[in-house]
Amino acid sequence: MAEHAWILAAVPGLAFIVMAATGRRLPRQGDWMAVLCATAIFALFFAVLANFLNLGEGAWPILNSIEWTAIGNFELRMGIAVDQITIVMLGVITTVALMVNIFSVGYMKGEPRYWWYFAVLQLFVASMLMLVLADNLLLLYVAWELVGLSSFLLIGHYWEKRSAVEAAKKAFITTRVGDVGLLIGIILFWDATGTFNILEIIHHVEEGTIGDTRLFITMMFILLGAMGKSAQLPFHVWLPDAMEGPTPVSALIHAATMVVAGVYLVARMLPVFELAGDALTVVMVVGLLTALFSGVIACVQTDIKKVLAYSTVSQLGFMFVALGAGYASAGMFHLFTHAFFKALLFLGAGSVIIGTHHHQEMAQLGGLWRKMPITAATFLIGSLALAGLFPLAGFWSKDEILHAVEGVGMWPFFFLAIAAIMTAFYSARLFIRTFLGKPQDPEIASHTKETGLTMTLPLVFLALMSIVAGFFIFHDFGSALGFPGGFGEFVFLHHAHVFHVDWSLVALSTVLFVLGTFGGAWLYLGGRLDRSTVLVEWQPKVYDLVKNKFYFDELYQFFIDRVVLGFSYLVSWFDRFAVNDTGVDGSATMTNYTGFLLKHLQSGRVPNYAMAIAVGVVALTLISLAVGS
Amino acid sequence: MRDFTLFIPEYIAVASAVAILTAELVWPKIRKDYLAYATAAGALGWLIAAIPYIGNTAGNFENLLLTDDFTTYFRILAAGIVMAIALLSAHYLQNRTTTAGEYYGLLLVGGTGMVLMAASRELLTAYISLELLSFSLYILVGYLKRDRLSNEASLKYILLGAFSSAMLLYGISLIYGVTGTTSYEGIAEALAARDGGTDAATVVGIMLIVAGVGFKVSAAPFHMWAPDAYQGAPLPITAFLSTASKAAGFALILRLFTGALVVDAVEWRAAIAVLAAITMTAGNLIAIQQTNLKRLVAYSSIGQVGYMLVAIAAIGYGDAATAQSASSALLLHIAGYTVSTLALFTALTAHYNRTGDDSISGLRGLAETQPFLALVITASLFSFAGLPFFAGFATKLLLFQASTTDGLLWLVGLGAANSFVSLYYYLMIMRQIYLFDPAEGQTRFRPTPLLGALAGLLLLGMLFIGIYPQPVFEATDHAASALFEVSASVLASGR
Amino acid sequence: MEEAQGYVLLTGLGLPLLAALILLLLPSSQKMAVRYLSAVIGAILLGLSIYVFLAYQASGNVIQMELQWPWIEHVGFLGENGISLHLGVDGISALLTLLTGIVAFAGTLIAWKLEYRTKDFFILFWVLISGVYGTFFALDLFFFFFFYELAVVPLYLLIGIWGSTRKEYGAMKLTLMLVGGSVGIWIGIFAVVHEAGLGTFDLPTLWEAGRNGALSPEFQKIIFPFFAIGCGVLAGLWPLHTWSPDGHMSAPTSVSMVHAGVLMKLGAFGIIRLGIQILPEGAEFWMPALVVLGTIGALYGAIAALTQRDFKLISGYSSVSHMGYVLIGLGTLHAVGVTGATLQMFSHGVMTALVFLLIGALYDQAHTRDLSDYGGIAKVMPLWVIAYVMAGLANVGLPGLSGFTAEFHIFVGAFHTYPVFGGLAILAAAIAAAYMLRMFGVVFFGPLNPRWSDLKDLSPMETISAVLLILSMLAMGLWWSPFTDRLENTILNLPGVTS
Amino acid sequence: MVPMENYLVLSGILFSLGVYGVLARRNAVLVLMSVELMLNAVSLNFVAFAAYLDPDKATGIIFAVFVIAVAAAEVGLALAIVIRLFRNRSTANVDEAATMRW
Repeated sequence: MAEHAWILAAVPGLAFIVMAATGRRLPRQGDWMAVLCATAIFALFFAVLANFLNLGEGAWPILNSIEWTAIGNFELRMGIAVDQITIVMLGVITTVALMVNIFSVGYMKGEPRYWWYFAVLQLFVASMLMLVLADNLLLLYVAWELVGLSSFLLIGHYWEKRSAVEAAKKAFITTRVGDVGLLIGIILFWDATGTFNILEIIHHVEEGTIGDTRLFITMMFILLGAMGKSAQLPFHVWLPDAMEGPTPVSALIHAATMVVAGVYLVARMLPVFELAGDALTVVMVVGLLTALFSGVIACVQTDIKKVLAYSTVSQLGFMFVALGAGYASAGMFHLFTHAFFKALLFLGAGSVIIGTHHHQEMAQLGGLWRKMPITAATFLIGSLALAGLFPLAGFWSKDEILHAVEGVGMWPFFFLAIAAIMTAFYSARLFIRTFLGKPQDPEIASHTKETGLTMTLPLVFLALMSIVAGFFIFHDFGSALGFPGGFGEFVFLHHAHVFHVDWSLVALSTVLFVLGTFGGAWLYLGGRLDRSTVLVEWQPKVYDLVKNKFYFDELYQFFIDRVVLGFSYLVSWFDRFAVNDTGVDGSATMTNYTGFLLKHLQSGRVPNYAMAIAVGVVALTLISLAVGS
Repeated sequence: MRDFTLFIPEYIAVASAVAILTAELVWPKIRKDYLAYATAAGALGWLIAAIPYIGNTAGNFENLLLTDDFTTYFRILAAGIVMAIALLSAHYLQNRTTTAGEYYGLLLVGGTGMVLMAASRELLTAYISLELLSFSLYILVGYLKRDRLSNEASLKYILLGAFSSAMLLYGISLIYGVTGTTSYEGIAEALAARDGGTDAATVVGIMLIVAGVGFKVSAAPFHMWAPDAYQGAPLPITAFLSTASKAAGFALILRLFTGALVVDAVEWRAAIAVLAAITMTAGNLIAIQQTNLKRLVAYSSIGQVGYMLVAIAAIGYGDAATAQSASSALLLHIAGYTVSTLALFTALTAHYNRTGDDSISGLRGLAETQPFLALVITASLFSFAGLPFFAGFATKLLLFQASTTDGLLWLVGLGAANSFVSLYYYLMIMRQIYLFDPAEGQTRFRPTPLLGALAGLLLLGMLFIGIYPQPVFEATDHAASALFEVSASVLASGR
Repeated sequence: MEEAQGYVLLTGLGLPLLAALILLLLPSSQKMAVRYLSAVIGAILLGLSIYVFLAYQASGNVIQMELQWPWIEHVGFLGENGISLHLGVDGISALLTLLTGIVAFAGTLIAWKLEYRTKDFFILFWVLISGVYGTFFALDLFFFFFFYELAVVPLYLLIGIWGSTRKEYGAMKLTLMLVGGSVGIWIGIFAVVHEAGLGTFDLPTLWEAGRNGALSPEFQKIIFPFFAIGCGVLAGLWPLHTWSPDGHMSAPTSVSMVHAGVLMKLGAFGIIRLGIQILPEGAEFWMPALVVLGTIGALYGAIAALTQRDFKLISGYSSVSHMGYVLIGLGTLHAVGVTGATLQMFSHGVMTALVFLLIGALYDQAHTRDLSDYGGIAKVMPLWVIAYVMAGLANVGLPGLSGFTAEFHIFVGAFHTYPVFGGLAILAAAIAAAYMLRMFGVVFFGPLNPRWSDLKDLSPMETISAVLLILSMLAMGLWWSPFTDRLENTILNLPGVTS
Repeated sequence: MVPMENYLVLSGILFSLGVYGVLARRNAVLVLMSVELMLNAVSLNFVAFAAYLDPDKATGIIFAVFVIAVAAAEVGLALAIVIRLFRNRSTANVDEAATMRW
């Protein structure tokens, strides 16, 4: 089964085609088909998993490819490779996809283009699965672009809204800039090794086929792609705006799956990164900066989805840091746990939005736990997992990352610790301001009610996963499920890493959690904002800076408006006036004018004509004499 | 050898001319279009009589005239042109003159002059033949006596014609002085016998001759009479000027340059190349500025002369094989050009008969009032521009290709560039015809069946030469090889 | 078999001419008859093109379906087979034949609703199509040039009569620039035929002459620019591209489709046929320059498109940009790059034809092409928007659509030979995303401008054409080996092309 | 015996005078007369060459005779046209017969 894992991608792909073609005419606009499809791949995933585990370590990675084209010695094969990383990704994607599909049935009820939404969701799932299954960079790039397309379509689902259109555009173009890098990187690899196959490339690199500088440059380009997709600094701007899309989409695409494609890519190419000079350091620096910056921004956002979005960016930074430290397992593990609790949080936010009839500003919410107990409870679990409460999922994965960074140096560890505190802080702030205290807007509160089963069930399931997922790190838990052991023994770069609880680290983590959480609670508990207002008034400029996301958007906007578009105007002007009017029309005018001048030689008077003849004879004679002699 | 049977076709032509003159004398009230048909019939007889000469061994008349395939080629061309012009004139002349006998008679005589120019192997004969054609044209151009423009045209034409023929004669006299003979062979032998180097007298003589024949074919800067004469002349005579006169000029040039002057090519080839360059450039650039159709055609035909002169330059620059193939291609191009020009003028005459307007804007909306004429005009203009389907495409391409020799590529390139410039003003005419609606009060009309049929026939001719030039090319090949058979010995000794 | 297939090619260029002739004789009041006849001819040609493409054996000779009729020989300077009606296809022309069939058929259907001088339109249209087929099939320099000109000249009237915005200016400029380009080709032909001294226009013979040294390297270096620039004008070579925005702006829909879709490819095809194949050494010498110009064109077109306000100007500049890729691909002289260039010709052909089709469908109703006049069109014209988005995404190079396949190959080739220019070309692809999405955002989405609430979606004819074009884009985007297989042999056999 | 060069120089002078006349004169008749002067120069040339270089054959002489004959015809024709001009416009000034130009 594992060698036919492509079926996983084929099923939603087929579903997309069917739904796009017939969706509107299907009963219930085909939402059942989406859920069915998601369930099917969820089930199929277990088949693949079972088969994969059965085949045993010796058979990994499982390969299956077909000949695609050949032009001379340029040969192209398309195929899949299933290894441990793929399995983890498959698990995350199929699980979250199922939850989101179910949740969407409730969430999207009555929305415009209901069928289209589900169809594109399937397209996304198909391409995401293709992305992680691909055995070569070209196919990966194809899928990479397709997930971008689905993301674009889903962010812009409410295209009547100008802001949604702008957000979709921004997401597509920003990631596209990264994709350019990725494509360049891929082609550079081909140029150096003559193949797109990832395993072969790794092999070539290990053999030393590619020169150091060249390898470093190539990896920087690849990293560019990863950064774009995973919204790392300075490409992070698109992700918060992407919250214009329907919330389940945010959960699936912009929290659990697509945005981690960059992490996946780096993890996949980690052996190459390792050998590429200081590439890993760059990865780590990027991750650290992202984790810090967006962590800070998340602390002052007031839109619950925006908080989650910046939190996602920050957590992706964590993953990059782990990978930058060379720990594939730590990064992947955080990816794994994060997928569940962040999807949970987003879906929880979605539930809030539906429950309050489309309100998502924290300033208007508060005290929802009474009205929406299930949502509140699950959201709490998610928040705590995110904040890193022992022994929830987030705790273990963050622990792993801290552990990984420990070996690298003091400063990274220190900054990461700060980022972790901020994580706890904004998690607390988010939960407290939304669910605790008194309702800020009685009008909204009076209409609020708990959402239906299709929405709460996924929440419960994901909450469960947010608790349990962390235990995969333990050897016994893993082997009980048939894995070779814990996560570190399943996914690793060079050596299996058997997890042992490092109690001092646990203590430290807990301190960080407590610091952050209590900071949040002290500031916001009881629906009070006066303490935070004092903070704001104490340093208004800093607050403005952070509130405005360090002016990244403005900077980019300025760059685009003044530099890019300005240049475009310049080019257009040049094209019109220099090339066309002067160059093309000008030469025509010149010709015309020469004719105008020449025709006046033709005066109509016989003596002049005779003169022309005489002059002609003399001139020709002179020419002949000059040339002849 | 005096073999008087060599010129039976021309006897027919001249006899027809005399008969037509007599007929009008006898029956002054005769319908003028009957005279046209009679002319056409005479020309047809001329043409038919010429057919037996095809492929015959060359007949030599006292070393003065030669009836070989080259002559025969121009015979057929001349007869064809006269026939077409006569038919064109039938309706045109009816309302414009009271006597038409001289007109048609002179057409035939002028055509005969053209043939004799092609047949001449001696300078005096060539000169007399040239004047035979010229005199006919002087009269024909001014045939509309009361028309101020026509009169002005013929005045300019004859004054400048006389001036240029004086130049020509002076040149001939110098050549005679240098070589002591006026026969082409003699000149060639004498020039070949000189011990190298150029001498001023020969150069001046040749350049004066170039001026004389350059005037005939209207090569710039000897072209200035042409636009005025074209504009003032009766429309069919404009056609005659731009076909017969030019073809005859090139016939003479070919005979003279390949038969006599080729041995001395270094002395004139650069001048001819420059002449070609100036001619095509001036013709095409000034044509852009024209508003009168006849003037435009005049300048456009000057441009065409520039292209044809490229082949003459190639005769000077290339080896014997190049010279022969360039001549052959030139003859082909002349055929294509003649057919296209006649087609254009047939359509223009039909249009003019209806509207009396010879400005470019007079063609507005012709595509709606008379799509067929529009098509014929388009076809012939495209043919001039060298665009496919039509004669000009194949013939110009072959002409330039045959003329491409080392050292002359620049001229060929200039020719190509010029033919691009020419497209501009042809398109300006197309613009009037196709893009604009007809002027106020213009309605659909039909050309007379005669003109319609003639235009159709010439259109087919254009298509034939443009798509499948093989037969015509073979014919011109024979003509050209006849030209070179005669001068083969000269070439062998001279180079 | 071979002989019979040759007649298929002959039909390809003869049938449209025959159609033109028949139409010439039809009374112009019989509009329906004109339309039906044209649609039938279009369908037959589509079938014929598909046949040519499919019947081309990937593993066979490079040139297949040959037919050679002596035309003009043993006269003047012409020797044996001096000029012959020599037809045949290689992989490249087989692919472009398919493109022509598709676009011509789509164009025919789009012109269905034309009311003004229908007959005249189709006469010129078919003459043009015949010229296109002829150029692709011709293996004789004379006929190559014959058909090349035949394909260019009818544009003047097609644009001048049936065009819109500043049509006379656009038509005149376009025609003059293209014919001006062909002056270069003309000169090149003269020089090559003379220098080879074989007394023949037969292309395979001249190719051989180019390879075996009959044309000296110095000569090739001098003459190559004539071919490259001459054909380059038609291919939108920067800075001789300015006919493209204006010409496209003025041209009527189906002419824009055929013109941007097929005719521009004649230019690139000419660079292969004349430049690379006759003058391999010259090509090798000049290709870096071509790459530079191609890159400039690619970037320049994309950047200029960013701020255009007119649909057709965007497409015009985007065509310049995409044809820039073709030139880059050719300039690499690398098997993958040249393959990419050829794929790009096809891809850009169908994509841009679709774009112009859609612009036409909108313009016919709304009579404005200013982007800012629109907004939220997706509400009233969903099919239209979907089709446009597909075309736009192909334009952007999104995987799964033909644009990616082509551009990917070009990039691979470019990186192999000129990495910096490869990088810049990819950058241009990113800019393409920006201008495309900007247009999507402004025109298709956002709140619906009430002024457009009664716009109608695509008509059945337009839908058929659009679907045909979209299927072509998908076919190449999803499974490109049928295309590359047919190209492989031909391109590997091009002189000077490395793999 | 008078050297041939003398004849040639005289002929050259005559010819040049003729050319000058054509260029400078405005009256059509005078222009024609200037042309006659040129033709006379030609005749003189022919006769001189015939006498000095080609004494056995009479080509040059014959040529000269023909030139005279043709010149006569030419003048006859031209004068007829000038008369038409005078009838049409009441002038024989060639500068005034310049309706057609450019």
